[in-house]
Amino acid sequence: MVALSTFVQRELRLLARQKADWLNPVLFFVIVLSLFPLGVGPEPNLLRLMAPGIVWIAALLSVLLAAERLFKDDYRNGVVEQLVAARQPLLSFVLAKLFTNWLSTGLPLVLLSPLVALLLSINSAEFVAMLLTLLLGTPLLSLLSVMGAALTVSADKGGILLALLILPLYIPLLIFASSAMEAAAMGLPYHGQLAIMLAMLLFAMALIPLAVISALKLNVS
Amino acid sequence: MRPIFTVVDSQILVITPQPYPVPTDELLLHGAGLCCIRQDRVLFEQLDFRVHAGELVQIAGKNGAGKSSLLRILAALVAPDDGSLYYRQQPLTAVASDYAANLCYIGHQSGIHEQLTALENLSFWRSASGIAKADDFALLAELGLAGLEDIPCRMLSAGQQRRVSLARLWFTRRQLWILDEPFTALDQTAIAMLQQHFAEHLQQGGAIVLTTHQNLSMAFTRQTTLELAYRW
Amino acid sequence: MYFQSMTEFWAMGGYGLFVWLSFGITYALLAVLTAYSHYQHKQFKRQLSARLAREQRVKQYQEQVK
Amino acid sequence: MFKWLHPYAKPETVYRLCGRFYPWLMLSGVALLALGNIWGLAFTPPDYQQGDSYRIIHIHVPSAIMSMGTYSAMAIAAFIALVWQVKVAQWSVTAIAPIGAVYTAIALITGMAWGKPMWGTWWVWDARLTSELILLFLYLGVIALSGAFSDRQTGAKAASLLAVIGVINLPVIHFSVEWWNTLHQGASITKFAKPSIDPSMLWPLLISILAFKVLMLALVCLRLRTAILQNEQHRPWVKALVEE
Repeated sequence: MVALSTFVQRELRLLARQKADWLNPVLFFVIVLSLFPLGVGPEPNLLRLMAPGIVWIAALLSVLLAAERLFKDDYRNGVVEQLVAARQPLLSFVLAKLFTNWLSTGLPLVLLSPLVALLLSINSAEFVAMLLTLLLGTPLLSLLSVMGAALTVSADKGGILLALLILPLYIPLLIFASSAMEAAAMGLPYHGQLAIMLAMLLFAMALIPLAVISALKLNVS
Repeated sequence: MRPIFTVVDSQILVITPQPYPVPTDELLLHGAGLCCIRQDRVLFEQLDFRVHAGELVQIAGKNGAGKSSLLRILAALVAPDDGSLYYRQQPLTAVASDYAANLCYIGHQSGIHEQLTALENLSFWRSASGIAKADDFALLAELGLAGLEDIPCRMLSAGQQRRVSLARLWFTRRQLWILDEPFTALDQTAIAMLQQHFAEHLQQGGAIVLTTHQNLSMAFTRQTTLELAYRW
Repeated sequence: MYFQSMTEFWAMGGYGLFVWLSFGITYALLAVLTAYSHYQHKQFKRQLSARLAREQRVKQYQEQVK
Repeated sequence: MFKWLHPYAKPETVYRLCGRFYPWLMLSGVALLALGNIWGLAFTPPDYQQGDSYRIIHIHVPSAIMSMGTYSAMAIAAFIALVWQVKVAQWSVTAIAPIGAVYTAIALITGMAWGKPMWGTWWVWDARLTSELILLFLYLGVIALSGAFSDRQTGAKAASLLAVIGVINLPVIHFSVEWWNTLHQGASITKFAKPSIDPSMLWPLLISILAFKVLMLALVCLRLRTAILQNEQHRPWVKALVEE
């Protein structure tokens, strides 16, 4: 493995220099969340009922927003191409991208969850469930969106295409995450849902980096 | 087959290229019957291509003749539509990792991230090619970039960016260099310096494949020119 | 034939709209897909022969110039 | 392992084989569909619960089964394309995807038309309908991705990769939707029951399923021929073919 740390360092440095890349999606998440009460009315019970769906759909959209640009710069300036030619460093590059993508978009969502709980009048039991599902779910979300971004990096039209690719793959995560939050709201155990989410995450962690590598390879060919 | 240029992770501070084995005429890369089809055009077909150790191969031709496409095939980025490649007499697909470990490919795009400084870009490529940290200030100064080391590369001119990109050639220990338009945007002194460096690399048994529009101003001991015709 | 008359057959026991809608749309979609695939095939052959003719003209022109 | 397939994987051979099979497949597909549907529509007794509306089964079930079957066929082609780099397999992925999308659309529309008299609304978030909808998204993703690149070859490769990823995910999606459905709606919705079907109804249904399968093969032959021509347009045999 070629020095993973230097790759991570490079990505972090880039994030520090291009703050809009990760601040905008986080801001977008908060905006979407605050738009929902304006749309459906500020009734606390209604909001609490809808919270799981709202949180997870907003999370999906903001992560997709961040993922779209993930490989664009490095594709345009030839870094991807030259790393593919060099073969060996490609895995480190992909892992660094995945890790920093979660760090810059998934982690802020986890950190913002107390704010979400306030906005959507969620009680403490549900909040814990939301925190846990976000912790387990956002890495999976990052993995999926990075894969979509890698598949479409040389495509003529990005945006909507990325959403279309990711959407069906994202559905199991949406179902189990929101069901865990609903179970928590009703005072039921939700270990089962968390276990399934963990299983999906581990499965994705094993396979998706390989899919990303082959996606990058075919995009430079 | 064991690669001759193994990457050694040592703590050297000054770049001392490892002495290459005795320069030989060993056939490094051989393409037989290569064919490339892009979009709806046959760029070339039945192309035979040989690169020996110590040889510089210049690929010339008009825009759109398929120079870059040929380089991308040679760099194993794209599979040829027909024909096959051999690295040291072995099919490339069988020894792909060995080949990649002995190859330095710099494409049409520089591989320089504009938000990073010259130093950061260089140290990225250093670790990507598995080489220990060294004094990049000296190297950049040698390339005429003194005082520009820690400025984001987007502030540099096109020629300066190209120099940062090519600085990799001064520390890489790969035997085969594949360079797409290395002279673009460079001024006369930089071109001369680069050619001087090419000569040193060839002397040590390295091999270079490059595309360029202009003729090389320096004469190399072993130089081949391949002219690609534009085809309809 | 299970039905007593043609009218009864078309009525489908009161479900005529849904039954014939489904069957109609199915046949229409299959027909459109088949026709479109045929059209694509023909269209491509036309394009290709046009391109070959164009290349022929270029060759002729180049030979005249020589 | 696939060595014996290689001579047949030559594009020109595949093109000729497809051309030879296509008319027969198409004719027998149409004949089987006519036979199965007329039998099912006119010569079987109505269901004692659903009346004559159940006759939609003769296209809904075949299209639903074959929408899944087509996806697995596409995924197998994609797998072969990725692992053995067989170009014909790559092109067949892009040729198959629209057929699967049309089958899925048929399954969805007929499901809705069946649901209206049964449930009183056109759309219910029933497990099978929802799965079909997601399957449609998967197909649309493959189609959109294959057309999103300026280079046709890249598009075909990307579509193959996506098809393989999709088929790995399909069981997960299917079971999660099923689970979600039982969680939220329980037994309040009567799903499409799987009744112990009377043999008199079963035969026309089986014939219709076969008809959809044969039609799929016919359409694959037709579309693959176009794809082969598009990708091989520089080969002498294609030029000779067009010029004759």
